Amino acid sequence: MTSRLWPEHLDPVIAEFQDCFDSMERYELLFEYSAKHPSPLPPEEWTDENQVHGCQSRAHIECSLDSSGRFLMRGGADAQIVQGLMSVTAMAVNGMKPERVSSMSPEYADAMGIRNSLTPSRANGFLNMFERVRSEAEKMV
Amino acid sequence: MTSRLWPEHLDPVIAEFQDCFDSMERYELLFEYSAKHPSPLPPEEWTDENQVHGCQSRAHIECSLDSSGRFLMRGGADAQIVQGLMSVTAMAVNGMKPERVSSMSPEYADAMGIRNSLTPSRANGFLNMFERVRSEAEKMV
Amino acid sequence: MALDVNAIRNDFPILSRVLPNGHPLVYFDNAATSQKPKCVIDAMTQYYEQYNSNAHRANHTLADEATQALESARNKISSYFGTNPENMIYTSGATEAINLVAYGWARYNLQKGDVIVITEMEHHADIVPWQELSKEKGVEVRYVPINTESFTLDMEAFDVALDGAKLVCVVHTSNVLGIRNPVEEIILKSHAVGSRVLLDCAQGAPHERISFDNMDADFIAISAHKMAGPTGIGCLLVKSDVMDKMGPFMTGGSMIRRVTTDGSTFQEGHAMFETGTPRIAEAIGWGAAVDWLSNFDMKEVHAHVHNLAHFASQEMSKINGIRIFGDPSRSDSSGAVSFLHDSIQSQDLAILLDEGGFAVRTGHHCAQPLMDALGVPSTNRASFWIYNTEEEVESFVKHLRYICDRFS
Amino acid sequence: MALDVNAIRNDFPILSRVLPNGHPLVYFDNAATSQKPKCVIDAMTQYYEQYNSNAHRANHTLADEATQALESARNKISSYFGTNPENMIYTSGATEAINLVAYGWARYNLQKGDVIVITEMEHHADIVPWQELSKEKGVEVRYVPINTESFTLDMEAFDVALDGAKLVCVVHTSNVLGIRNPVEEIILKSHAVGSRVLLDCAQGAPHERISFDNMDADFIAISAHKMAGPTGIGCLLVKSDVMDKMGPFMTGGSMIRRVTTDGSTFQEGHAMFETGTPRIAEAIGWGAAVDWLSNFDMKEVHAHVHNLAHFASQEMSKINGIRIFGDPSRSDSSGAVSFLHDSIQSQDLAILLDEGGFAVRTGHHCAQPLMDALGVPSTNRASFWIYNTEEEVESFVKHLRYICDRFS
Ligand SMILES: Cc1ncc(COP(=O)(O)O)c(C=O)c1O
Ligand SMILES: Cc1ncc(COP(=O)(O)O)c(C=O)c1O
Repeated sequence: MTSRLWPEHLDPVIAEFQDCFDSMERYELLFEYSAKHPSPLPPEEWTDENQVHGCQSRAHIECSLDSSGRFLMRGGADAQIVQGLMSVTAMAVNGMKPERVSSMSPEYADAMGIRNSLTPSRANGFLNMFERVRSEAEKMV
Repeated sequence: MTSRLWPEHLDPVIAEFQDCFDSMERYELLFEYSAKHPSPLPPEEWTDENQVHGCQSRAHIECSLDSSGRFLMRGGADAQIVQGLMSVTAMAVNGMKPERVSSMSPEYADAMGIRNSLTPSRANGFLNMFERVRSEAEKMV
Repeated sequence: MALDVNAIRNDFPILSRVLPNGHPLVYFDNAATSQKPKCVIDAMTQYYEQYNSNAHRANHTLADEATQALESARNKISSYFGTNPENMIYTSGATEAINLVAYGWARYNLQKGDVIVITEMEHHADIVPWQELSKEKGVEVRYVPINTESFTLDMEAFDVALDGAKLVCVVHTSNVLGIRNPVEEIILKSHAVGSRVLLDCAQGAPHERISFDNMDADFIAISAHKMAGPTGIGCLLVKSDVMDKMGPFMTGGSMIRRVTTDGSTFQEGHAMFETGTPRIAEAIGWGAAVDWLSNFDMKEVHAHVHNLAHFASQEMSKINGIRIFGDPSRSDSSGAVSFLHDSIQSQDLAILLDEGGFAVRTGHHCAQPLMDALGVPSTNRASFWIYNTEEEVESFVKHLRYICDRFS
Repeated sequence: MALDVNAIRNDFPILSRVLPNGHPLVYFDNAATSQKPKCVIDAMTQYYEQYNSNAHRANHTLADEATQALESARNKISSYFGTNPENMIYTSGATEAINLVAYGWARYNLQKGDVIVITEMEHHADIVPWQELSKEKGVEVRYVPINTESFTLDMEAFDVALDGAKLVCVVHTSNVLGIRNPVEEIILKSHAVGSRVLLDCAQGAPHERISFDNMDADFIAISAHKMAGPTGIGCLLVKSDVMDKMGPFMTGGSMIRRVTTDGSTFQEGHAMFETGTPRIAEAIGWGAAVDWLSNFDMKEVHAHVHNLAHFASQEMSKINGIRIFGDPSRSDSSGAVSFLHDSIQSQDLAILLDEGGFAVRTGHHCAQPLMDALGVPSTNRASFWIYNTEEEVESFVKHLRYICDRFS
């Protein structure tokens, strides 16, 4: 029994990225997604505690469970590319069971063609962000 | 009118060095000459003032005029190779008029085949020593 | 005679680099560090392959060759900077050079209540050491503000701040704004009130021939890596009478005269401040770099770089939303052009520029007080040097325009 | 499996050097600095030719590549020394590392009357910083003597000196005597009285695999250039709880969190102690050096070097007039063999050895208190490393015998 690497509802998002002609188009799409963040964390709520370290720009993440026990990741970044990545990540994980989030892998970014268009330390920044989400979920299990 | 590069009485000394088979033999000869220093400066008289800087080992030089107004260089070094060079230098300059010493050049060391068997900073050490003698002579003119 | 930039480019292996994204490298991050000509790289390789040895007390051939090369580098570099080897102390870079002034001079010569004047335009390397000294010694640190219209130092405020100053620390050329400060006037005025002057020439040295003895500054801090030299080396130039008043900073081998269990005596002059195994390869590399730079007239280099910066800023200003910090129209302005877009965040902009092969720096550039004065958290900065071309600038402006059109 | 010394020699371009006097180089000055394998030289060349850029805040490809290489070097080097990257602070070498302990730890943590224990065997780098601190802070410096028969530390005197100690500074392996100190015992005893321990491993690291976390020393100072790495870089290893008690030393860019005209806050951990543009090429070169060294079992390297030293000293002792300082028969003794001839002055002897192509060091080896204890002003020192051979030692002994016969 192999489980899916990302939730089904992410498929169209990934397809959209895969359809991009080049990295510029992908970045453009990330910019668009940054505006569609399903659960943004407004700058007023950015604190030292929720800051993700090792990103080039500021990035903050708050994770919680909603009333029905489902995962909710709120995120904010001052750079739109980072915010776009957060946005897609939130789309992926919001509403999942925390167990599921805690065992997720960041393959969707590969599938989107994003990770290998990032230079190594930007990719690291993304991984730090993803890892933060995963480990927060783990704590909730 | 060209003047000689070194006093006539140095010729046999130089010839002796030129006759050496190799640098080891030249060093051996320097060791011998170190023991023949015509006007050694004993360690008791080594002071900060008469120290020659820029030599690898300690070297001290005192210059004066003898009763008949002739140049006298006394020298001491803890290394015999340096002492040997001093010895030959003293043989060259002792008894000269200070004017003559002040305009002398260190060619005799080239002629002896010594300078190019010295590595650059040893050659510099020798030049520092020679320059000290020359400038002391200049002050006496 | 104009510079033959194409010939110059051939001296730099890295300039033919193609990035993983397929774009040829366009390197506009020269204020962070310059690229190195092949002769500099080769000089270091040759050292390591042919005569690597610890220097000083050279009783064997290799040690002697290494010592000669080290001292010959010192001679070349100090003479390039218009002074004697005795006035030059090797450091690991401009940062250590400034720390050396703080620890080796200020700590011994300043007292509680003494005034150090610095500017809002300084690099952190010329701010934090003084703040720390202030905590330790109770000296007062005064900041000369900049005029945020002209981006120049407020010289009236400088005149006021000078009252009672014992040390004035000013950046020769701002790494953010490209602005060259009126260092000649600053030196004259500071000396008139009996203050010593430290110039941070980390950016000045790659753009202007520093002539230490003529300039009459008391201290000058320089990094090799911004002027075609290797990483890990720089120097502090110090006037002789000022050096005589300095005390030891880092201690250990080489800087001593005699060590006993009862205490130690030290070397005099620059030797007192250089301890441990010297940065031999680095010194040799830097020596090769000044040899290389000596091929050019720095006035022409400055003119070339200034023209690129001026042209770039003019073209960039025409792009909607782009704002320039600094005044590249000033003929003494250097190659740094700081800018921001009013809606594309600086990190995003940098990534999108990199996507086209353009290397620019983004951030606070180690000048947060300046950022605070400008009212921004960071800028993008394109900075040009001797090997950059008008074509590169043109393609940069084109790509920037494209990004701004598409992403805002 | 024994070392394949011939294969190893092929990695070192310099070992095929023929000196101007026509003799092939025989390099026995390894305690001063080691030679560098081609892979180390190449790693630095590649950096300069392919991705030279200032590191950190990496918003373009080159900067990102340089940052990755720098951090990967930190990972490699710290893991080679058996610890985490967080416990390693880059310095310019062992000397700066020890000064960092003096300025960054002792200055903040020791008071008047506190005791620092060092030994008569220390290198000046591990003496003068403590003498200076003593002048500044009134701490007491105690010197543990050596037994001039066995050339080992007088451990009874050490036990006595330990009373009230707050810091014990000991050289792991003497650069003059080759003696390895009982550092395990020293660490245990020092910790038992609540003292911190600094080990000077400048000579230890090229001869023994340093395992920082296991050894349990509080500080370890290391230079890259003595272990196949480049000049200009080294490190201080520091235990985490000790690092937490350190305060800033040199200040400027990178080590800060926020700088304002009202004051500054600093990074935590090793980042607080690394300021200015990093030694990027040097770190990359050192990383390549530990990669190269990882090919070998350091126990075998030690055995090889020890055997050469032991063999050399045995043969040399047979020559009339030669006296050895140290005890190369001890199995933990390193590759340094200090000696003197009773009538040929040490400088003269060095020059005559150089005449045969043999590079040995001559002088006080930055250990004047040790020279005083030995009652000599200087020694000649042959020091061996991984690429030296028995044949080289044989021809050395032969030439030495010839000199002694002819010149005494
Ligand atoms: C035992 C010892 N400690 C410290 C040092 C100083 O090392 P460096 O000169 O690389 O700073 C050396 C090397 O000269 C040494 O042999
Ligand atoms: C103006 C200025 N001062 C000081 C520095 C510090 O130089 P380094 O990092 O080479 O020590 C820099 C470079 O970053 C600079 O631009």
